[in-house]
Amino acid sequence: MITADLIADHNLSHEEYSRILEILGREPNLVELGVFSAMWSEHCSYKSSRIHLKKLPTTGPQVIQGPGENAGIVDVGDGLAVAFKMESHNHPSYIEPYQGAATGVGGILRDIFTMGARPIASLDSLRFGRLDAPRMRHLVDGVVRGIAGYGNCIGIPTVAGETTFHPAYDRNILVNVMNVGVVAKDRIFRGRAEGAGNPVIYVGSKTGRDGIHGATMASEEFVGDETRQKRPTVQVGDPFTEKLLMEACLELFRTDAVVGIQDMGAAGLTSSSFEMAGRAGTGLEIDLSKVPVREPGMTPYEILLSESQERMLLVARRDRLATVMDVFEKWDLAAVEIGRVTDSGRVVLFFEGRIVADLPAAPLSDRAPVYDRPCVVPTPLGSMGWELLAEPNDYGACLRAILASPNVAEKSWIWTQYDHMVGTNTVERPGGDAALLRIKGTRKAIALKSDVNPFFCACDPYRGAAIAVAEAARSIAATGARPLAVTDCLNFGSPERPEVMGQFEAAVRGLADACRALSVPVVSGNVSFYNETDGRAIPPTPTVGMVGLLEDVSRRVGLAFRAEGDVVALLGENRDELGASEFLRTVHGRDEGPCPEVDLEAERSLVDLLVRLAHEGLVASAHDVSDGGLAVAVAECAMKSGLGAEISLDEHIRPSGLLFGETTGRALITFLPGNERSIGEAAAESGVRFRAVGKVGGAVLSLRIAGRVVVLENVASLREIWTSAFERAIAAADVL
Amino acid sequence: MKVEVRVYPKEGVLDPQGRAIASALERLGHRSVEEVRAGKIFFLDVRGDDPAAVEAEARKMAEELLANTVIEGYDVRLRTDRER
Amino acid sequence: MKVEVRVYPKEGVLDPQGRAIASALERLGHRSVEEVRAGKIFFLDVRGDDPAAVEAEARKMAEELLANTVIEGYDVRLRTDRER
Amino acid sequence: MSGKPLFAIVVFPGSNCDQDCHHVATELLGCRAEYVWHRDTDLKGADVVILPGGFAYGDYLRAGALARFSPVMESVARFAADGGPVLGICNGFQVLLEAGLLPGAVRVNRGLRYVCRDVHLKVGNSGTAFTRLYEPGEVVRMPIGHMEGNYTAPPETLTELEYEGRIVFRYCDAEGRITDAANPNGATAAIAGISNREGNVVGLMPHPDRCAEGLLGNDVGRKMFESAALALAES
Ligand SMILES: Nc1ncnc2c1ncn2[C@@H]1O[C@H](COP(=O)(O)OP(=O)(O)O)[C@@H](O)[C@H]1O
Ligand SMILES: [Mg+2]
Repeated sequence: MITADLIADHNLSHEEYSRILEILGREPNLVELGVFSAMWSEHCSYKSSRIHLKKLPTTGPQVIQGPGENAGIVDVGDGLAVAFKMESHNHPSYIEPYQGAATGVGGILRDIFTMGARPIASLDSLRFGRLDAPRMRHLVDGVVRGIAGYGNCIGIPTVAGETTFHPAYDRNILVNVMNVGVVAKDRIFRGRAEGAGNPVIYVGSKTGRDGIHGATMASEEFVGDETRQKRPTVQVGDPFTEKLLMEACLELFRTDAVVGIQDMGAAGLTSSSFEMAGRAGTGLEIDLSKVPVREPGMTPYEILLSESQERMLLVARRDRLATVMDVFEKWDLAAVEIGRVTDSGRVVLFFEGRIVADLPAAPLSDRAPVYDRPCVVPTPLGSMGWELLAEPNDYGACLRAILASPNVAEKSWIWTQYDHMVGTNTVERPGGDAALLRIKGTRKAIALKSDVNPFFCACDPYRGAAIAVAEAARSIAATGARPLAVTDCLNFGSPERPEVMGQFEAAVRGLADACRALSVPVVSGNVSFYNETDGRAIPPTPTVGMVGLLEDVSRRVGLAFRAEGDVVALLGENRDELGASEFLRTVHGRDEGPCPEVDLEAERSLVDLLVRLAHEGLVASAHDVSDGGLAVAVAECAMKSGLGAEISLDEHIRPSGLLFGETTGRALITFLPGNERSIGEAAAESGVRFRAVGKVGGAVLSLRIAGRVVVLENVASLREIWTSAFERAIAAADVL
Repeated sequence: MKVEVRVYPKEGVLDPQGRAIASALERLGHRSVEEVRAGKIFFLDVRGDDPAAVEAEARKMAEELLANTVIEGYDVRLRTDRER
Repeated sequence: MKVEVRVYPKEGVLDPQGRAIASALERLGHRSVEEVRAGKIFFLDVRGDDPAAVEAEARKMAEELLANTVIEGYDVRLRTDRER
Repeated sequence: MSGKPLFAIVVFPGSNCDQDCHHVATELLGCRAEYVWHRDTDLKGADVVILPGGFAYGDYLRAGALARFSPVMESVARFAADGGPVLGICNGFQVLLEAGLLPGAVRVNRGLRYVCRDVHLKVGNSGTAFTRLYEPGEVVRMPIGHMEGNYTAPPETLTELEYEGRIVFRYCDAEGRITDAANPNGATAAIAGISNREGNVVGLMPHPDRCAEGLLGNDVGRKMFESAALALAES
């Protein structure tokens, strides 16, 4: 008997429950209620975000698989394709940082290799609160260890990411992980349960009580002492078992035995079975008593909703069942036939001979609730008077301070804990603009980058989101690669609050406009709502993960200065925009707007130009200008190379704005003096402002404005500050 | 005083290491092994002569650092000098 | 039967983990900690009712697998059911 | 020996660098290479055996502890005893230690963290099967990537290794100075790699397979594979 309390416990509204009654034409039993609850949770059903996500461009000649499958896939030529997706593991990582982050890596990896792709790289996009906030050092340390512990063990390099610190993440950190795999175009697999009579096979770890209702948990905000409250759902990752799963599946994909496959992620066996049947328009019969369990006395309800890690559901050709079992046996994996495909369109679940659930497959996804929640259009945060601040008298000191701030400081403390080389494809290691991975057997490389500036998004979600796409594209183009497509991970507060929904709507519009302008369709993604505690939400954080293609890896461009005497030039316009900058926060302790403007057409021209210059071999180095502004960008090129430079700027902009403003649409390039004319012409053709601003050389970085030296710093000492600051800031975390 | 803090996976929490060790022992012919749980043990030398106080302090260390109480349990034992 | 195998760094072998933990505890204000040695403990469920035989078997497991006798020592204890 | 030497690359459950080593042997050196599954005992007539890096058995218990019991290890031991060249890289080195094919043991890094970065190494013995193409005392840059690389051994073993010149690589700084600051994991005597008495079995923590081609910014590791190939060509 389903009581109102039971319905409430399952996070189902009354409207939703009546819809269940209507679909079934009867009252559901408890197991069935659990299934609906999981499938219709925000996490699985996207009920609040769906109508907005429709606005994203998802098609293009390069797109092989758009949103809706385990991962998106784009064509990279030579009969190869790249599968990629980003996913969040925010709530679990706040509760238990090591395991939360580790299982986050495990989950996204499964999404990639279930498509038939061999994962070749991960990216981690991390948002933390102030380092002195309660538990924060422990969280930073645990998350980084967790990503390392899982990724290193399974042997997938973590090659890039971002790390931002913002007070609004004090009680809701974000852990977004992206994974990228390579697959032969004609060997792509999907999560479809086809062919009545075919066996349904469960493989991987045993099912335990862990993570029951993880999907619904990801759909609830934290209240009070969240760490205690959510303990029962903590899952422990087993990267070794996942490694076996991955190798076994990839080996199986080389046979003709597999019909369809899906990992058991959120809502475990429930979502995998219903989605596989739903996509194929078939039905399933599954005997839950055959599911390998870790603990005695598990109920059908628990077996169905468990989110134990490292498990897969697979449909095989009946006549090739033996092949499947042999391969799993070879890899020491327990595989069990737990059911079969039917053409009934229903998923029927048995336990110890009884039917415990009998539900139509399609309606669980097709008829899932869709909400057009009320939105309050966000009013962009403007200046609170920083324009009136006096100019600093020591710009060098400002530069040093910014280089030492946790947001800008070099993050090698993080990435040296990650194996970023395994697979021997990492041509451009962490620390550059975008990571570059060569594709063995071709001359190609793919460029990978994740980006979003939460400070911008906090001021203006629309612009912030658009800028995230633009910045990722710029970083990718700086390496010489052409931006191909995007995955996203949209982290927001509670969709039940109109302000938050308004931020979401604006951010999605920003993504959509930018992706259209730059011709980078969104092929996969993930939405994480309810990132708030006691009614205080995180800043809108639409993380963008972008993949680019470099046709000829020998044409790659790095960000470090190359040689003495090379000309340094600036591409793009300077504007007097200090709003939301690291300068205002670090030097003046002020967090205020406005968010810089973004001109998407100009961004596109800049991207095209950077790609063309690299292709024609005209540039020696290139670096996009972002966090910390022009001064930081120049300093990074210098510190990475050990070479100094003499830069002279002349612009009618306050010096601090010119040096540290985070105006978009700019990049720094260097080249042999002989190339200046051809580069100038190319820039003119693409309508990008180009001017030489200095020369590479010496061991000192000097910046002049209108002839007056404003920064004169020894590159080695800047480098010392930049490379040691993060570790020093984190040092107190260095315990276990 | 010598204190021992033993840390182990909580009931119901997956212990991949223990499982791997169990199957390895199995392969090595130790068929009689039914289950293995892998934990950590810390041997502490703590200044002080009030057993109760030392034990209390050790508990605090376990809570704060030695055990991850979200997934691990622990216990604390004072060691009499006759043991090892 | 329940058996406990404790594995610990041999005397004289440097124990990086123990050291790090000691200084961490120090930093956390546990000034009374003089030394920490970090080891592993394995809780085994072994079929059999002859204590001597089970213990002997457990020693064998420790010797050939659980401990790396180049740098680690170990000891074996049968647990009476009253414990934990 | 039929033309190009044949590399056998042992694959344990959890090996991660098997394909990387295969790539070096075949694509970069133009040699032949075969994977050997850990349950097999047939080394397929290999001329050189490589134990690749990774996390065999997840490194559960101790790195290499569970892998040493794989059936293939008996064949590897026999192959080594007959003088066949065996190279253990990173996790492969750890397996060789646990299997007793090389002396000593590794503990967790002194920083208690995984470390992935380039280090400098001083070649201590250029007479082994895998280091003949290096100059004695030469300083080379190679990447490391491990959590348990903190090598140690009983004093008498250390003296023996020292005395018999079996310390193949030592961590050092760019100028070749053996300093504590240049030691990434706390290894005793800055030991990064050692060999057996005969010099046909070599194990090291750094990854020559990750620095064997210019595209990755460094090809100094290639010589380790070439040394073995060359030795065979001569024999
Ligand atoms: N958590 C992380 N994991 C891996 N790499 C990271 C991480 N955080 C930052 N990085 C790397 O540091 C470099 C600078 O990061 P970021 O400041 O975000 O670059 P940008 O300013 O161009 O967006 C990039 O190469 C990035 O991949
Ligand atoms: Mg960025």
